[in-house]
Amino acid sequence: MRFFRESWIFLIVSVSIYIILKAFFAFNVISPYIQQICLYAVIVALTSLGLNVIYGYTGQFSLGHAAFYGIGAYTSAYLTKVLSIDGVIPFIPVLVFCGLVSGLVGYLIGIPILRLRDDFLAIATLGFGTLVRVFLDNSDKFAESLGGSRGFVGIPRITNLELVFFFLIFVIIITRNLIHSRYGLFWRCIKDDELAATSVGINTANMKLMAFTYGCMLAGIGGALYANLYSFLHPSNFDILRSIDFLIIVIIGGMGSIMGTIYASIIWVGFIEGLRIVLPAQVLDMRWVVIPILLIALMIWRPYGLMSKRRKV
Amino acid sequence: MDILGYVLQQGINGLQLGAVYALIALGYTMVYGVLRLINFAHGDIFMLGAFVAYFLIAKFGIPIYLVFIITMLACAIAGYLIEKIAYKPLRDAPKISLLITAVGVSLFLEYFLSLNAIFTPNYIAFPRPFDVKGYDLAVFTITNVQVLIFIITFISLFLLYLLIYRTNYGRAMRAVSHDKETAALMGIGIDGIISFTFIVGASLAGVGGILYSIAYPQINVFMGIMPGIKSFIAAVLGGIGIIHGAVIGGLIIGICEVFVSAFLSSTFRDGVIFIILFGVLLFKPSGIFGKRIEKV
Amino acid sequence: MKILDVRNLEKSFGGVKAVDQISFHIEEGEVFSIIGPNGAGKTTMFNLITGLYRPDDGRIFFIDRDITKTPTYMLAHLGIARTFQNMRLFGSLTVLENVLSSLLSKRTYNLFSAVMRTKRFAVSEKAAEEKARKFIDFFGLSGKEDYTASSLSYGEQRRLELARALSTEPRLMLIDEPGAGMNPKEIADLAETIKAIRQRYSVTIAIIEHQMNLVMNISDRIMVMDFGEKIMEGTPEEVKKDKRVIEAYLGEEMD
Amino acid sequence: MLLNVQAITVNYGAISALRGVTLGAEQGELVSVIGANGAGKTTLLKTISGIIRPAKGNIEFDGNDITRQRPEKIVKSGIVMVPEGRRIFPDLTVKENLELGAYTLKDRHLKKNLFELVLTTFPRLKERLRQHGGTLSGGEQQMLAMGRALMGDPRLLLLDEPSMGLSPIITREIFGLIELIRKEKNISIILVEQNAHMALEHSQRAYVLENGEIVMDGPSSEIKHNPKIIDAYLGV
Repeated sequence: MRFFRESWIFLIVSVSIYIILKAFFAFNVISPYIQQICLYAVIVALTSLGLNVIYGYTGQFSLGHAAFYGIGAYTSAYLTKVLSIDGVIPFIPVLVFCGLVSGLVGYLIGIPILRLRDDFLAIATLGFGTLVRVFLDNSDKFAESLGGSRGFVGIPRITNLELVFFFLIFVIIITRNLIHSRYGLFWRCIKDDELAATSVGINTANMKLMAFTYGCMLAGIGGALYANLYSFLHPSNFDILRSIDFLIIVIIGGMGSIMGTIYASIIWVGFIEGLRIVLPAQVLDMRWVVIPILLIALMIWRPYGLMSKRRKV
Repeated sequence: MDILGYVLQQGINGLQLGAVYALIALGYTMVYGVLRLINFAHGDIFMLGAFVAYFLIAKFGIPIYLVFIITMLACAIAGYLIEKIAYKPLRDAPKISLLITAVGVSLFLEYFLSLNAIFTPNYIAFPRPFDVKGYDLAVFTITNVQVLIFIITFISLFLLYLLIYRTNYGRAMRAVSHDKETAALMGIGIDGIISFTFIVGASLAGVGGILYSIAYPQINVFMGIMPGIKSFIAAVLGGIGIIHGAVIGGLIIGICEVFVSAFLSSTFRDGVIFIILFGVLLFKPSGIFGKRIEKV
Repeated sequence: MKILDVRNLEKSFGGVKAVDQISFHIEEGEVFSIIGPNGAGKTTMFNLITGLYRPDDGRIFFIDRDITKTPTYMLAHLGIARTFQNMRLFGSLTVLENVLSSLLSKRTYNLFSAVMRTKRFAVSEKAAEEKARKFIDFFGLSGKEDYTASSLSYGEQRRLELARALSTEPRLMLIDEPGAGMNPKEIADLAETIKAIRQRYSVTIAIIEHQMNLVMNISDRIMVMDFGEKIMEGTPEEVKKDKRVIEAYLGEEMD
Repeated sequence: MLLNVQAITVNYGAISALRGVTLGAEQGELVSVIGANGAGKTTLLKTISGIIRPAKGNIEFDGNDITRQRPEKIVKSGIVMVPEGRRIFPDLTVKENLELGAYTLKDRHLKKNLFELVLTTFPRLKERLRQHGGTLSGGEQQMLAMGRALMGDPRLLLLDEPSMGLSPIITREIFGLIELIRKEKNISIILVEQNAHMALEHSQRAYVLENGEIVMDGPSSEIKHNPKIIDAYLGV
């Protein structure tokens, strides 16, 4: 099938990385804690890739990505707990379902708000994020097991290396194929000049919605994998700060670069979690003091993203 | 209890909250006017005002009118520095870069001040400079705190009105927010006016911070986030860039919030505010007082 | 045959009538120019025809089809293309991608084909690219396919915009001030290019232009606008002689 | 020379909008710059008034180098520009628009005198002082823009397309007023126009700008009889 044939180099590299990681995991070269961080990094990469499609490629600034991540996480947590799923194979349809749920919510919310631009879209997505947060905080009023502001406990641990790896590779290929097709071209046109895009015959409303829905789907899958990795969820995991996490990754990785996003996710998670291991708790509080400074410096130094090419004038 | 009295009572409480939102919203709307930027750090200036006032009252026992003056000054300096350090270098950068920078400034202020060596992330009790007294006006009661808030807000608005509509600086601000290039051709120093706008907006947020803390005497480094966002929504509701729009928007948001808490549940109040936001953005994006602007 | 028929079109902005009860039509195959002072409502007229503005009143027909409420992107598929006064290229995209954007916006292959890389995908992409190169070549931009649009010179950007518009294979092409910022020599080349477009692609052309020598050289008919109103319509000869036009637009003859 | 522009070059990215443009204006002289749309006329005026910085060359005004000064400094030194399309502030009243013009002046007495002068020069504005700028007609807006510029007590006025979008009658009126301002106040004026007829009629000297370069200059009376100019700009 052409789908795989065109990506064989990528597949070989991925499989090699998988074998190395698997060996590390199997022979306990790295501690279970670090193993978990590795899986987490892959999940973050998958989710950030979604935001990169929305923002990096299509130019739709979203400050609510964590909300879709959260919707996926809570959906998966609820389903796996209620259906008492504990195997990888029955978990896969749940993952897909969670992606579809987040995508559907993204689609419905996207119809009205994607008409907005730049900072107004930012505030609208931020508002949606807050709404989801309010909902999660009160979720125990709808279903006791969702836990509300106490958090969701006792989620089966299912997420493993094979699962996250398989999904990431699958998603990278799909995303790459989309980006290098007419749809990706339209997204980039919209980012450059929406008015010109409609004038050459691109249905911009549909295309923006498509990018947004797809990005939210990835967030949903990422959230589901996350829920069944840590077995505990709390509404505060899905607030504005988490949205900013994803945003920083997309910016560092260079807007509109798939591999950049993957590298940036790994570096970012490694950086944050690495600091947690290296630094004492008191100094650790400094993280969120230093990160904004770096972010501001980055914006002033290179307003188009770190790994993006310098714009030729 | 008599329903009408209860509704009126909640209305007064809503106005109290709304007055504070109005003070913050003015800063958003003025900065948006001159820079087309949602200054995410503005809510944190409000928080800073509360903390400066806390130190002045709790540690130094300074009289209340001096507290207002010093706090406004401190917030003005903070606003000025934020603009000069973080926003000015990005004057020609893409809009979103500026927005991300604003988010960065906001996070920095919150987490820097939450360090244990500075303010700590915990809630601190705010020492009220006077005891709360209620005056029974037959149908409802009004407290001296509310009276103070109404008076201070009214004076601030009046002074701001004079500044904007009766002085050279105010005229220049309006000119800059309408058309920077032509304003420059009139000999108006654009950078100076932008700094001035930040200074005025930050001072008002500082006043808002003190009043809010007197009314709800618990302060915390993250206290600026939600009032900040809600005040921005107030500014959008009234029509961003429009001074009286921010005031009316602030009052409406304040009343809505209090009514939702009183008649529904306090956990839903944030949700309702955002539903208002969606409503405005979808049906009248230019706000109550805004004019319709066409694309192209 | 009337390719475009505009009837009693009206549009105001904040109480000012930008287009005031204007009616005109364009015949298939002709070059139709709109002239008039800045602010006369010429670009507003183009924006109304291409659906970027909704008229307050009046109707627009394109080959017997009412397009008054048709969305902009649909008009491109129906056969109306345009360029912009201040050029709106996709600056960070390459020359080739700029032209491909309009070619691929037609129904070519679906989402499934894109994701699965089916044969249909490969065939359509290849066909579109070949076609795009022909347009790029026609406008003398071959060799620059992989340059970003923003790195081109002013004149090249103007030509790329024409290439992008023409590649939608329109029946009617609206060109907004193509001669802006060009010297007399470039204007002369532009006139040749427009004539060539018309001949080779048998497309009807509507132009907004200030450069009188260009307008008089290429137009079959001219409409003169001022303050949102139509002053007159006629052949270049008629327009040159019309008293109202001389007064309102061309200015009095010097003595 | 009151104003002396020496070989300025202005680039927008890779494109040069002006290439080595040299021009000057004497005290009390009306100089016109004619050229096609996009030839760089507006860029030239914006460069003189400090909105755009030239890549090369320098600009002297009254013996002082003003090349890299900020626009507000340049206004203070006495160069005021009336931008293309008037650009009055529509939500401000006519009076406020005029007061903004005197933003750099501190002397109350002078401001008052200027205000009187503007109202006598443009009596139509007097009737409309309390109206919002946006409610004026095109010609009145042009008068307001010129009055606003005069409020800055200029020694050199830069006019960008004052006839744009105006009917011939109003255009004639505006040009009459331009002449009046020049004569009565001995102000130098640089006039940029697409309407070459009017510009050449009223100016003493003229420059022809093509594609960012001055291709011809001299007394207006000569330029308007130059066959090339008749062909390119006056023809029809």
